[in-house]
Amino acid sequence: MTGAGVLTGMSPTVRRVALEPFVRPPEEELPGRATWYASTCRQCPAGCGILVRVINGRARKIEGNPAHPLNRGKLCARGQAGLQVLYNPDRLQNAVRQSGGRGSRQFKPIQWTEAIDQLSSAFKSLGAPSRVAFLGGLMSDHLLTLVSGFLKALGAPPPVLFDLHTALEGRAEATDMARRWFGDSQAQGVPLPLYDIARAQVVFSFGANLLETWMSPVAQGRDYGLMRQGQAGGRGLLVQFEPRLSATAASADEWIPVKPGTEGLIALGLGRIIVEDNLGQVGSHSEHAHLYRNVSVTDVADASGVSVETLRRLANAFAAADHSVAIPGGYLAGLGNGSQTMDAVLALNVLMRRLGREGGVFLPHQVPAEPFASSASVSSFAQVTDLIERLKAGQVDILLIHGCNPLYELPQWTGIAEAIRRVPLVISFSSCVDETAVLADLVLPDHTYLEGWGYQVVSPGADRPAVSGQQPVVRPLYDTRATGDVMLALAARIGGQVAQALPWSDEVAFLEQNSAQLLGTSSGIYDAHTPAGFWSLWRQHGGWWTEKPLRDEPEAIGTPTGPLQVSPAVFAGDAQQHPFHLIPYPSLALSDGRGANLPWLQEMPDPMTTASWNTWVELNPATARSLQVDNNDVVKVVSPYGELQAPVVVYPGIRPDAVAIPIGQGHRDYGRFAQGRGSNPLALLAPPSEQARGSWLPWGATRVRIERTGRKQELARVESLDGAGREKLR
Amino acid sequence: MTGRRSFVIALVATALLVGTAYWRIHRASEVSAASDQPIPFSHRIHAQAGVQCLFCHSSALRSDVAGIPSVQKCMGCHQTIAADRESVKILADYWQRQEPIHWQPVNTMPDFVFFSHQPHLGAGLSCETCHGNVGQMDVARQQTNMDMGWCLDCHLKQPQEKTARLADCLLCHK
Amino acid sequence: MSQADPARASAPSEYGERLLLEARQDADINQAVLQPMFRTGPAFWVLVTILGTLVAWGLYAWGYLVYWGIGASGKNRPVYWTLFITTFVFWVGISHAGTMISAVLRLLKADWRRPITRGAEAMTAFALMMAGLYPLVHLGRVWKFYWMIPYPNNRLMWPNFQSPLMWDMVAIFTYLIGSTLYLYLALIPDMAMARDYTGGWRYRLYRALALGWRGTEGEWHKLHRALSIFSVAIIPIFLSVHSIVSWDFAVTIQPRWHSTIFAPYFVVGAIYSGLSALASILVLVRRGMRLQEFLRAEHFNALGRLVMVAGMAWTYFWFAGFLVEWYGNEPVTRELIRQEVAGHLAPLFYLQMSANLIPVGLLAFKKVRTTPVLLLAATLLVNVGMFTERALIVIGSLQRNDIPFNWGTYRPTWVEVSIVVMTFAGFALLYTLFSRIVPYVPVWEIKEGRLRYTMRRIGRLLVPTAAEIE
Amino acid sequence: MALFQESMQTAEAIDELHTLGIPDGQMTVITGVPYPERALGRHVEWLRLPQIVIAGALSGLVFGIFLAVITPHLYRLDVGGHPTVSFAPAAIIVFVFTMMATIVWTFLGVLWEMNFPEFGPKYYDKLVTDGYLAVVLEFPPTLESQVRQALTTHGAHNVYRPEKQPL
Amino acid sequence: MAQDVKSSVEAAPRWAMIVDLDRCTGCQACVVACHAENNIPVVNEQQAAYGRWMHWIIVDRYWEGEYPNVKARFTPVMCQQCAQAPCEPVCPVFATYHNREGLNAQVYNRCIGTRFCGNACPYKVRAYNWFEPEFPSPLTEQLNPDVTVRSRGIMEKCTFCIQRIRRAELDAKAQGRQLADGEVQPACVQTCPPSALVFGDLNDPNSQVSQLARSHRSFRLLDELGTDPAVIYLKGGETNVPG
Repeated sequence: MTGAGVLTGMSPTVRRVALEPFVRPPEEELPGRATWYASTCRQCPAGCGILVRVINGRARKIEGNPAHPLNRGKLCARGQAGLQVLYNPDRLQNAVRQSGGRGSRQFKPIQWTEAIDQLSSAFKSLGAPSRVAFLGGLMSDHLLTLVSGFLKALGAPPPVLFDLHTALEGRAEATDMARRWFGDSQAQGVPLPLYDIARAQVVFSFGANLLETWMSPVAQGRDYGLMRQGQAGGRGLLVQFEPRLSATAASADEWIPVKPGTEGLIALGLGRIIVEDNLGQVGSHSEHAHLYRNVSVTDVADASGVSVETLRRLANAFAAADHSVAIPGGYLAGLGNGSQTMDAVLALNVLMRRLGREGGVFLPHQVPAEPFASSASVSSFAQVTDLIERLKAGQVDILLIHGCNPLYELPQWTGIAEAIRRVPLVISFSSCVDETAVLADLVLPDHTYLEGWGYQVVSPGADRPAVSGQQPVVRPLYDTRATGDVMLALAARIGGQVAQALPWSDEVAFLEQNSAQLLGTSSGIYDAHTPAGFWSLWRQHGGWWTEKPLRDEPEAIGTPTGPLQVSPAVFAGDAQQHPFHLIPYPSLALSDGRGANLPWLQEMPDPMTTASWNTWVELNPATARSLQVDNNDVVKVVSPYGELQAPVVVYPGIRPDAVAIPIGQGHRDYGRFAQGRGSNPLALLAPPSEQARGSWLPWGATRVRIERTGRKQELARVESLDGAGREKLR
Repeated sequence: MTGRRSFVIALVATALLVGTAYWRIHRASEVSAASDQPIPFSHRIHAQAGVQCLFCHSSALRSDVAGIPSVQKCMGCHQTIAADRESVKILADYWQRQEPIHWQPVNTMPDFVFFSHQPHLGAGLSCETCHGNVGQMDVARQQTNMDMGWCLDCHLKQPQEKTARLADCLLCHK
Repeated sequence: MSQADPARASAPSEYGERLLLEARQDADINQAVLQPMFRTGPAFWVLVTILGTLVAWGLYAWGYLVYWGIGASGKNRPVYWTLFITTFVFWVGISHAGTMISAVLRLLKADWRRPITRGAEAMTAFALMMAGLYPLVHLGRVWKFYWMIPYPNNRLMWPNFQSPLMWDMVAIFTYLIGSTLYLYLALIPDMAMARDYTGGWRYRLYRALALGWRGTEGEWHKLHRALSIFSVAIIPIFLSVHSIVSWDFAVTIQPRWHSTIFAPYFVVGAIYSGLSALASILVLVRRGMRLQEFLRAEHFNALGRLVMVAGMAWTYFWFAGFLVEWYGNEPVTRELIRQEVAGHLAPLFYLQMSANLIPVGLLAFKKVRTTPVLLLAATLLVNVGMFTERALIVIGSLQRNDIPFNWGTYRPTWVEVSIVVMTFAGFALLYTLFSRIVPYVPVWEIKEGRLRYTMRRIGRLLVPTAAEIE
Repeated sequence: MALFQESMQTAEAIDELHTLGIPDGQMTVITGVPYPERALGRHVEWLRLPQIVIAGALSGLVFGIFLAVITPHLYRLDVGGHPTVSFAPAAIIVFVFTMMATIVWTFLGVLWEMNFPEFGPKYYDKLVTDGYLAVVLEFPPTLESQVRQALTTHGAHNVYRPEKQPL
Repeated sequence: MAQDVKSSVEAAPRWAMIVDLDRCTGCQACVVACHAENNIPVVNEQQAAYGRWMHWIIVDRYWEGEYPNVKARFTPVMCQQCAQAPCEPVCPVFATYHNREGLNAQVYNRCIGTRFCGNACPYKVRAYNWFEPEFPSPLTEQLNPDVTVRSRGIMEKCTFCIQRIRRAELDAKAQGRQLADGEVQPACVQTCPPSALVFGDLNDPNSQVSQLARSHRSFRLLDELGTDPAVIYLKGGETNVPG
């Protein structure tokens, strides 16, 4: 045995010597020399530009694209981990169908032709076009356009877009808010507002996790750096209003642990104080005074648990600064009174005339070409529930699922599982077997984003209109196929106006044609004489954007005429039975769980708890003491709708009446690194209350109770528990 | 036998032992034997035909590795030249199958050594300096046992102001 | 005054034997020493089998460790050294008494040393062999250990002689060579004696080892000279070895390790544990090989006194170190002391203190010193204490460092424990076999002592008096 | 060869033999126990051992210096801001190697002096280990009778003409 | 460039890193970037829980105060590349030593795994390969060909991405020019979204690191130990709440 050990020890771990020349060398490829390809990161909807280091036809490293207007060469942890999406050992290597029937997990490879035959025949034998449904998630804009076109031509309802990440950052709600305030009634896509953190002197963030998962963390992180040290005007001030101290709050100058649901009230209170005392250099607030007509600061203080003094101090700080901005964040969207709260926060900017001002609120400028005009708008949660109803009612024969994992990402109460089981034919385009794919008849794996084509209109975060281009940096590892091409092939098979609507031979042709629409735009960083030339420049730069910053000043045409209302938030579960507010939050590493199959992200320490590889329950020290639990004690978290068990993390940065659990673990499938690990807090969520019935997933509106189990579980931490709290040692 | 004689014998024995051990260590890494290539390729013929090393191993000037020519490159000439030869036929087959050729490495480096051709050619070394006169070989063989001693042998002979850098471990080990 | 009376009173069976000086022919002495070597009863073989099995299992564990990596042991970040190094220090410590006894006492012409020198020297040699294993065992890539050996190579690379580990290696190697040769040199005449009494394989073995010893005046004379040179030369070595071991720790800036008193502290500790181990072993061997008439009360009494003195010295050094550390109140050290006195290291700490201090008290009583069982108990206790002390120094200190974020804890694994047990079993095995092959008592030295030994009557007492010659 | 039981008698016998004009060089006294020098009234021979040891020690010193002082310069690598050769570590290495050489050369030296290993054949009698003192003599045949006489008078236990035996 | 003409050896830079704690958001991008760049193996939950994770850079998170006035501070800690490194002299085989660019070098293929350096390091930033690293295929494809893949029993640590330094030097040399300030960027520096990390040559008085190092906010970790680290921290956190 020793001998064997010695031998294995002496032989290098991995042989790098490979003498396998190309049959035909790709142009500009030099053996042993790195080639950098510009593309787009697809780990979250932000759409950062990336450069991929490729050596001998293999991607070796992902870095930010320094020229890209959104991330300026920077990249977040998830973006860095993109390589493991490509090289994930649990990827599907070809199209498969479940031989043992759905849920059997017996996947048999099939030929792509065969798969497409099956699909087209299914479409041909379709009763009514309305019996097709497409559930999309984090998908490239070009694919969305293709699919929409496909469905439109078919006469089927448009694709429904849902993925947990965007739900948690409240994109849909933010879009609504923008439409309410800045869009006229029939305005289609009012883009998400843009908050100029970099130049702001005072930033009030209401539950906006700027530096972790909200919207475009990299861009905001970059701006944060500038706000801290990059300004001539000295160090900016960041105040974070939220019940649980996120990494953003940790970086903030002040954390206000707000009673969940009273954020809006606080915003109103601040506004009221500003109006009353006529603070700031604005001159008269009379124009907006009516918004705060019936607000009582003392009531606000009582309700929110934030003292009047604090409110006054903050109001002064906010008003005194030349450049200050208030940001309505994703956490608000999870509350029952979300839209009112967000309005109240946004109103502060209107009140202080921050619209279109440096360090204030902007709207991104539209990309001056038709195909890129509307950025990927997100469906409201109502549309999702409608779809689920249709599925349950058996009104759908073919369900196509791309870029999301509803079985994991939707709470139990939606009954998504049964709904999907009702559908005769379910197609998943997932590139590895996730919970949803298990319920599909066919899995037609799409390329991973490093192997495939696409583009995305960058929104929000960039200071100028930008389309981020995505191109293959390596040849596909396996026999996978771009979903765009599948749709085109399908269209060709179906024929008729569908075929006419999608005339392209493959998606690349489609992309080339679209990109050409920007040909001759004078404001761009480059221009060309021929579409082909433009296309090559497009790929070289990794997209298109304007040379100079270009943002629109929003007009608050939708400003309410009456006073602002923030009705008290309703929480499911009564306060005696379930004394704690549940705060599920997207994990920095795994975001909404789609990072769970990447070992790098699994082992990445959470910035606040330094924990990894599992789910945990964050308790305030006082709460933990009263429950007689300590770190690593496993507790049972019970809500009226479900329960889970996880070890405790005693967490000084959370309200005593709240419990926080990271989302991302608890996969039943989804590869060796993800499955059978931790648990999914979505299981605890309650259906929307009457109040919340409407547009969103109320993920912050549930109450829970904690029960001790007496078990212990050692949570993987980087921090030593022995040393915890002893940092004052030196 | 008396003690004194046995002493002398013992001394001689140890001396021999140490000597041999030292010698073994010195030429520990054996020069690798010729490995059988998928195609009986002769450097000699090509060299005599006047093909320069860098024509095929073209990336040596700009990259870490010298590079093995692509099948396409081989066919560039062998579409016409010597197309009737057995060995070239084999090559043509590869080309038809569009299949890469698995050449056996001749000059190998350990996993933890990071050698780059570029700076060495930049410093004006010729291929022969390290690879020997491959142009005379039908079957390419490793000429020098490329171990650390061999590298240092040259690096330490460089101009005095350079040696400090050239003898730094981190130059080749990363 | 006579050693015999109180002892006889206490345990007649133990010490009621004829004093060697009277009416014993050299031939009888030879027999008395040789017979136990030839008598190998079933008990002996049982013992050997058990020990052998333990060693075999330990070797398997080592193989396992090498095959899977050091992770098979309980080490982690920041606890990079654990039981292996602890036991290493322990064995080096044990090895000290051997030379201490024979070299120092030979120089001091302390006569009572004579019967126990060989046992002591053997202990030194074997303990060192065990200690020598650990630097190999704890290597992450043991198959590259030869890089620590200075040999000319084409890489022009030599070991780093600024590293305490290099000092360690050479010092321990030197000490091993020294003590082995020392042991062997004093053995030659007895080999000749054994040669003349045996046949078969033993004869061939002894003959070879005797190198043709006859016992001419010249040979005796030269042997004496060589032995005295050895005695002088080996003392600085044995001092240097454990100092160097202590510097393995002291040269780092790891809190608690970075101490100037470590060298003498370790040396004293080594002598303390070494002498105790020797005492324990003598008690056991004496019983096992019925050497009552050679290992007598006066020997245990004297040895016991030495142990006691060493114990006091250890206490003094420990206190000197502790006081300064406590007084300095440097944060991490404070934390470590807190852990020891009241924290999770407390059990070990109190075990260490009690196991090291109680024997000092016990050995103050002559009854304890001269009653083998009690002596055995006391000295074993000491070694428990010293092992714990090493564990606390090595493992305990490493669990804390300047950045609390990086603190750690440690849990031993079966692999580590097996390997530690292996060395204990291995030591016992070697020692047992040795005692069966080599005259455990240095016959010629006893005879020599006997020459210089006469009984004089003073009043009623019969007093042994030694002649001071040379 | 003559065997005695008593050291006194042996000493006297040896003196007698001296008077008979047999030099020390032709007598060998073999004992199982080390007798102090001159105990048997014979001169002590001079030893080369100290010189050997000192020479050995010096060789060790030189080797130690080579390792501790020369080798660091053969491939210069700086560690922890220390000078390439610093006193303390060098001192330790030099010291240890000196001691090692001293020990080893003492051992080799004494073997050399004793002319070991040498397995005979030589004059020897196993009774020596039983405590007898043996005196081996070479003398001209003319003295035979006187010698026997001298030995026996001093209580030689047994006097005989020995033959060499392997040891 | 600091060029000493008379000196007989080429002038070498002293590589140094600035860590601006006021900018650091603890986002862990550096951690993952480091894994990707340096072929750092991922262990597993049990091993990580037992303190055997292999990160070369970790972000220490320190709590200050009690709820509700609690603050958390982030401190990225990687190898401090000490000029007076305690870890270097103790290695018996020169596997770790100090090179002329002020780097605390770790030569993997020379390491025999005594872990002495790990004990000597006061920052405990050295990571040890407790087991053979596992890269289930095709994860092997992600490995950086410029960096050795360490086998078990080897100590490893942050190298300031020496391979990237060398690469940049080679390219500069090939183009016959000097290295420009900021041209060399370790993976962590390259990716850090708020630009909390800055890398450069301390011997060049005009380099960005030199300028930042002169800031009144600058301090060094465990400076009292006199290890003279090449990682310089800029302290942050002092708020300027008006009123």
